[in-house]
Amino acid sequence: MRPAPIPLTVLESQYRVDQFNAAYGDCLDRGDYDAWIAMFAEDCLYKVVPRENFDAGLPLATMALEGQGMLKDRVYGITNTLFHGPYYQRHVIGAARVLADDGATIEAGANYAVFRTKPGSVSEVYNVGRYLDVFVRQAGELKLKQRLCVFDSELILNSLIYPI
Amino acid sequence: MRPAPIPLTVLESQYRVDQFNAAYGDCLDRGDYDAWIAMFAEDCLYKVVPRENFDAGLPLATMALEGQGMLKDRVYGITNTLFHGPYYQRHVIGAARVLADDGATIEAGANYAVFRTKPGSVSEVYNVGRYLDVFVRQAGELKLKQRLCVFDSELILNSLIYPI
Amino acid sequence: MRPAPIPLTVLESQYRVDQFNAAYGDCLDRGDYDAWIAMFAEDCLYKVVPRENFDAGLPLATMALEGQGMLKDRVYGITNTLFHGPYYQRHVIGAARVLADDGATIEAGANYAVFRTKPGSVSEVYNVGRYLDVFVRQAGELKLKQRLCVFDSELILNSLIYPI
Amino acid sequence: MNALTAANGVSGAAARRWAGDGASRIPFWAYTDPEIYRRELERFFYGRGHWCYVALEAELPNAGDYKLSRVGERSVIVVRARDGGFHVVENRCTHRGVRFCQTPRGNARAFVCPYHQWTYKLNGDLAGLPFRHGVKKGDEVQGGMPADFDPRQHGLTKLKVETYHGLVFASFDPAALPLAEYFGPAVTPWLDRIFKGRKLTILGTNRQRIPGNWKLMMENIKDPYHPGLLHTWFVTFGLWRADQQSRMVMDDAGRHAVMISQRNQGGEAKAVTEGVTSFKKDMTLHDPRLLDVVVEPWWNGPTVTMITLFPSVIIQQQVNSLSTRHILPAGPDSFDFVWTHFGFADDSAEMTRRRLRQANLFGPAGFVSADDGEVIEFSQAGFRQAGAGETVCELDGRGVAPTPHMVTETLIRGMYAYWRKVMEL
Amino acid sequence: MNALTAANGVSGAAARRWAGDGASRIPFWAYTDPEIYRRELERFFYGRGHWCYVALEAELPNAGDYKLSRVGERSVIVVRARDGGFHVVENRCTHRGVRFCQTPRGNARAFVCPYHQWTYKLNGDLAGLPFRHGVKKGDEVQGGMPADFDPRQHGLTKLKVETYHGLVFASFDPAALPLAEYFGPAVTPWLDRIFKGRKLTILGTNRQRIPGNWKLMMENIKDPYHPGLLHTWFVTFGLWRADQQSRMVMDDAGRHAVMISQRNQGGEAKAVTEGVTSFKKDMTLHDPRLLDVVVEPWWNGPTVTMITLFPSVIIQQQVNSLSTRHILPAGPDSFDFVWTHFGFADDSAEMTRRRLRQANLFGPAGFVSADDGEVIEFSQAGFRQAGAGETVCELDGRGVAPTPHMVTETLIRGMYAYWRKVMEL
Amino acid sequence: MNALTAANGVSGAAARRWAGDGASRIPFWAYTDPEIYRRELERFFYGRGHWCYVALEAELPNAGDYKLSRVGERSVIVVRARDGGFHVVENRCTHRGVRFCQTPRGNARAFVCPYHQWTYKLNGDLAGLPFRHGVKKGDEVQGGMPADFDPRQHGLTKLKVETYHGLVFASFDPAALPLAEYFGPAVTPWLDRIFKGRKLTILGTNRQRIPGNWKLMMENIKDPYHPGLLHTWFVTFGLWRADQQSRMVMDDAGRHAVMISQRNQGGEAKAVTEGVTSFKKDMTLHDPRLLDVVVEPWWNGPTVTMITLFPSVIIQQQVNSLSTRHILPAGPDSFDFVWTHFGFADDSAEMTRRRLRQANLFGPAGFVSADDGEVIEFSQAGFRQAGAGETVCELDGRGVAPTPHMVTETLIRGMYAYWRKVMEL
Ligand code: FES
Ligand code: FES
Ligand code: FES
Ligand SMILES: [Fe+3]
Ligand SMILES: [Fe+3]
Ligand SMILES: [Fe+3]
Repeated sequence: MRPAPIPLTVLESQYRVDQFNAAYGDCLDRGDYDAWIAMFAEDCLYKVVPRENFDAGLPLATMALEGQGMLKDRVYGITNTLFHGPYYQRHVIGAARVLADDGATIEAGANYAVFRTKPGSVSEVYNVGRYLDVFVRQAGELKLKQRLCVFDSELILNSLIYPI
Repeated sequence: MRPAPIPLTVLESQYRVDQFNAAYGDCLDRGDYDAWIAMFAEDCLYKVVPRENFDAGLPLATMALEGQGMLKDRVYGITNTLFHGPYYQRHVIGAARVLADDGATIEAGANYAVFRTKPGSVSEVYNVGRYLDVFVRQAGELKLKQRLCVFDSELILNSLIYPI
Repeated sequence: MRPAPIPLTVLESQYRVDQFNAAYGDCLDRGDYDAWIAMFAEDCLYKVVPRENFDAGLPLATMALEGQGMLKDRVYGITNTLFHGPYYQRHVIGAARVLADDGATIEAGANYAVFRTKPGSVSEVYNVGRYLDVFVRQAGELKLKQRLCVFDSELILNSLIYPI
Repeated sequence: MNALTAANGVSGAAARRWAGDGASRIPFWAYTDPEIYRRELERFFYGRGHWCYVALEAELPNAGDYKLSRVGERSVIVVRARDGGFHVVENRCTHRGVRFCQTPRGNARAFVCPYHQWTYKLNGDLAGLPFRHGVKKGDEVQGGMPADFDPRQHGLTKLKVETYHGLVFASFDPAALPLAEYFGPAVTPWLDRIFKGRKLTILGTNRQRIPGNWKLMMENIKDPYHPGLLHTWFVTFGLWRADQQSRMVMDDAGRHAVMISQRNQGGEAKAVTEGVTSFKKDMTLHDPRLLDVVVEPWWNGPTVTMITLFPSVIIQQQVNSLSTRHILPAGPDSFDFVWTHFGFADDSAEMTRRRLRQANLFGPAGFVSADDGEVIEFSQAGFRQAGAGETVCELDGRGVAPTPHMVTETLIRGMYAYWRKVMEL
Repeated sequence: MNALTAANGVSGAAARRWAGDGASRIPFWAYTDPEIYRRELERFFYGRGHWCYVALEAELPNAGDYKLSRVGERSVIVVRARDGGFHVVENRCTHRGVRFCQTPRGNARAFVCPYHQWTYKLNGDLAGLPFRHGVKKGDEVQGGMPADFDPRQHGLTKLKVETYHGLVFASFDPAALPLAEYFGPAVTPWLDRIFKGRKLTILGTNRQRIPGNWKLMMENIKDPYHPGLLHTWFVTFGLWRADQQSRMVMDDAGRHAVMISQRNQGGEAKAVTEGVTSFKKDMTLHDPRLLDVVVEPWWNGPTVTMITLFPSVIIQQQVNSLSTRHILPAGPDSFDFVWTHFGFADDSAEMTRRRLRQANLFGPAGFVSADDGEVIEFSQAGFRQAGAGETVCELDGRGVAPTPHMVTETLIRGMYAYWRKVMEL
Repeated sequence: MNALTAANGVSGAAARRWAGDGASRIPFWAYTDPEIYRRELERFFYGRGHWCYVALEAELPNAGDYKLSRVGERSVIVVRARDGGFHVVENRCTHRGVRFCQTPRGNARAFVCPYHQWTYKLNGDLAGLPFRHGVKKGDEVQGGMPADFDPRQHGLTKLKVETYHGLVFASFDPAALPLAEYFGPAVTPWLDRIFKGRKLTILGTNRQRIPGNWKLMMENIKDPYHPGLLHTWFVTFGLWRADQQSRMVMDDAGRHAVMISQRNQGGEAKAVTEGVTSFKKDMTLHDPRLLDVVVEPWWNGPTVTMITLFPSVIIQQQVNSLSTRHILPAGPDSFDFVWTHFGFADDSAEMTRRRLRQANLFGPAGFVSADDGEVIEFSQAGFRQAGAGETVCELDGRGVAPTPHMVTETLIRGMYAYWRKVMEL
């Protein structure tokens, strides 16, 4: 038997979250870090967390930034202070699961794979994991209140410079 | 010229199938195998099939489970009888193609990549292929009547313990 | 505050583009090259471009085909003239971003990962990058007026035979 | 630094001295040393009277049907001849060395190397090459091969080929003894039991890359000690355990073997289940079809026969599941493992379904074989990390002899006794 | 071809001749030669009186708690004994070599190898094995181990274990001197300062695979020259720069060291910032919480102490951030690097948050340590591409001695002086 | 075990004995043996009078413009000097070996190594280093380099540089002869024909990693035998086939060569198409723009010239497509291959479009070059799997000489005759 049709509001949230993630990966892959910062709420939490710590309930993250100020400090580090061999990132993100949506706040999650390509070498599987997100709606747009990148790839290929 | 708008029922099926796949990958990656079993119809077919057999019309599969009973036996094997080095799985699944939908049954297909990460090693491309699916609607939910995981990665990295 | 609902026309374009990409990857992975050609407009541009050339504004591409005639010549090359070891391709494509849609023409982009599997070897990350697309609507269907595959994987694993 | 060196897979005479005689303690370097490995290829896979499995006849029904196979690390083409026989030739052009055949299976009337179109008959003879006699330009001739060029010297490497009831074997050694003699009278009856006079149906293939030394797989199938301990299904359901009626058979050389046993009802039995953590007293199947065993007339008792034909293949009957398991060595610490499951042309649809269901027990995902691949991987890891060291294969003593039971490591000792002799170590 | 050979990591006595004495010029082959590397494993990690770090006591609070760790390339199991002490045993079954333990952390009452269920006590003793005395069949006994089989000869390899204020170390050398003597009186006070009498809280782990020789990480933390030049944050915010009050301490052998310093207000200072491109005059943090340093009573002055305990671990206090950094060598040109961050049981919630925020400076993404991994990778690349060549470590002369300042490479020279002695090169 | 050893890429004098003289039979170990490969790097890429291609002048128009390039396996920086000339320096810091430059292209006023900020002029001279004279603390001086430290001894490795009509070459050998002499009078006219007096426009880059020995690419472009057989487009459209007017030119040493030919109308021609499976009688292009050839005045006849400048680069004119193809060896069994396509500053927009369209024939996806990469990969696979063996290059005899036709393997023999001499094998 055919179920009740999906409410348009549900399709709408799904659409917004998936589009948000598509835009998110795109701007990181282009190295547009200002755009990246602008995708977060002023008061936000961004963490890149090894899955073993997450599963064990240990608080340590590989990157743990609270608020746009710290995001800006990170971007300054990437662009001005951290010596590193440059590399391309490429995000491929699966469809999000919207777990809760009260109209103001959306909880969602999505699997991702980030590939790294260094000049003159082949593309590598760099970081795979899951985004655990809390979005807020601001002026009709979604902003990240919280994004945890819980990653399987615990043994990092030397360094992790750019956001995931 | 702008085409006739997409019927909502089409968007609805598409939404349900993509959400199903997102949930499917998520519960496998979390190791929630009971949830995995619950995503299948009581009387179902689950196969993990090397592409060479599929293309040649040969019936052998790497895993071939008929009905939830066999799914349960597999899960018991994973959790209680099969010695193996533990590993993480991470699914990244592309948008599904809905090929047929008569309101009761949906035929669809989707490409997937599964990455494996063993403790203390780097993430590897483990199994890539395509889901060939038949869904049935039960109480307004989709259940898998049939899922064939036809995989390109014929040379399996030693063993395949968890479902794909 | 909940934003204005998404216009159905937006969901419709999004749906069509994502479905197009799903079908595109599927037919290439099945080696159905005639279907691939049919996804382009008669007068089209298909390019596979190393990111370094694209970023530097240099015109050279790895593959640069103008119009269906050249697509056909390429397919003939794949199927009849280019000696190569056979391999499987597997596309996993992220959700597209629709950047412009005037009802007749759609501009969009999407990240992709293509995995290569040669007989008797393991699956490899072969080519990751981004599709930069212009679609036209023809008889209610989308056709590619232009697809640039701008790829990060500049150091190609020996040869690139099939389209990306 | 020799011990260390050996442990790290680096060679040197000293690193390869096997202390004492006997074969009940295998030094780790036998699994890790690249020079040892190369000698194994040379002596076991590329000659010295050894035969390697390459295909089942049933895979290549028609004249011209070919498949790519492997002997050791060498790519070979197995092709059905017009006369119904088989040719096995090395997949390497004699002009400039190209491994020219790249399509795993197909049908060919001749083999053409793409680089310069040198053309070979199915038997490997060089049939022709472009411009051998040069190109006429006006009345002069440009280029061409030297007058003394002899096509007969430039055919593909031909392997000696023999089939045994549908099994195709090849050898790089023209002087290899007939296949039946190679297997020996203790082993052939067990091959006959399965294959003699039967037409096979191919059910399909499974492949796995196992990061361990190739011999570990031979050991695994010459090791009746582990199945009732590692594999829950075997001990719990009585498919393989020490209280069954069993026999361990080997050829005179000790290289080939057959493990034969007859299932029992399983369940608790102090002697074989007490303290065995893999035994699951109350385990039953949610779907008994996974183990819906039906006795086949040709069994004549045994429900399982595991045949190791050194060095390249395992032939397995485990209740209704039948397969060949082909070993493709790839360096000292890795091999590819190809399973070909088959049935018989006269199988009923039910029997075919049954064989396919029971196939869930085997292969890279199998209920009783996925873990074999895992322990092999972890064995190699153990050898690699250790300094000098050796395995201990002394169950049922230190000698080599067939046994009327499975509480033994005699077959492993038999293989290594033979290995030491051929390897001159 | 020796130079070339060495450059390419291939061995030969000649390739390993270290010109002259002294240790201020390190030949590239010391970083690239596999035979040199194997000797390092043998002499530094697997014996000759050396101790390696394996865990923090706080990781394993309860009896039976275990974790997999590494000594050199060897997988070992660190387990809390019933008496509160620790056992460290090699993760390799004595039967057929299986690295049987695969779960990184857990709690065990005994260790059972899955292949044939040989069972070991937590201390490594062989507790039992199936069918040791064969299987009774009627009144005959089938199989079993030889009468002279002695379980005491088949226990897991046991390492010598000692703890020092919560740090667990192990050695393959039964004759290794007590840990405190191994560290020496110049170093222990700096360990005591952090650990003595304190209960630790584990905050979590970070792991990275660095494609460089393991010694480069030891060098990096014995190199006070680079932090104020490579790391913008250090020179700009005065966390580490040449105008600070510093001391370089080492043990008598020169293998262990402590870099001690006290932060200053940072900012411009001709002597240490002029022409230093990494110095950012006007840089301030958008969010000062990243560097919200609060002095802890136990510091007694120094704000940073970097302790290298040769060959396996670095203990770091950098303002409020505390961690151990474990070196797991993996071939001459790669090592895995495991960071364990910790705090103290009596830390306030604020202090814990502070330590976690400051953790942004460290690890694979750290503001002042991601680039260390990068320069190590590119150092190895430089060695690899070169023919014969050597590094130049002559800042502050060519001798070896503790210094009251950081304008020196003396600690690196100290390590290589010791290295040459032990390596006999 | 020598044959086997060689086949498996392991060395030993015996493994490297080349039977007989002459160069018409190339032993497989010449392609697989790591020690041979290291000697090749040492003698062909790192010195002994050899020049390697590193860039096109047009890539670096302005003073300070630099690009990373490679000579053999060594990373080098090619930089445009203030005087318009070029410097080529090895990308390796003399302090502690860091391959400090990581950005593929850029503009620099000086090179600063990030680790300790040692700073080099564009010509490689060491300009300065932090704390060379120590740090003043009160009136004492802390640290600093020894008094006898001589910056002139610590500059980057400088390569000798010469340009030839826009092509930039470098040599590690200060005594290398002038570039024009290195090429020789038989070859330079063909370079002049393309480059002399012309300003280049860079169209872009293509890169591929080819899993074969680097010499196989040189062979491929010294092999006029294959294009009319492997490449359908060449034989079918008459771009390259044995019935064309051709010349094979080489320098006195036999190391460099030019394959020159003039297209014909293609189509059927018994002598060159009969039995050639790659010839497609009725093939026509759906879009002729792919092959819209327009004769350029400077051609003076030849439509194709393939110039091999041993050991590092191929310069190709194939109708309207122009490119350099740079060989970057990476071990005995792999090399990276970098294509730089170019046109001329005075090209019309149509001509540029034409060159870009014809670029579809070349590079990793090219209609007539993707398959070259494939056969090279499969050649290496053939060498690897074989025991002892050799290639047969005897088309047009066994000697070495220029020829007025393309039915020959003389250029390959020429290269190996030179190779044997330099390699002393
Ligand atoms: S290499 Fe086979 S024909 Fe030349
Ligand atoms: S290998 Fe451990 S019990 Fe046999
Ligand atoms: S390594 Fe280059 S400055 Fe120290
Ligand atoms: Fe088994
Ligand atoms: Fe540092
Ligand atoms: Fe070619």
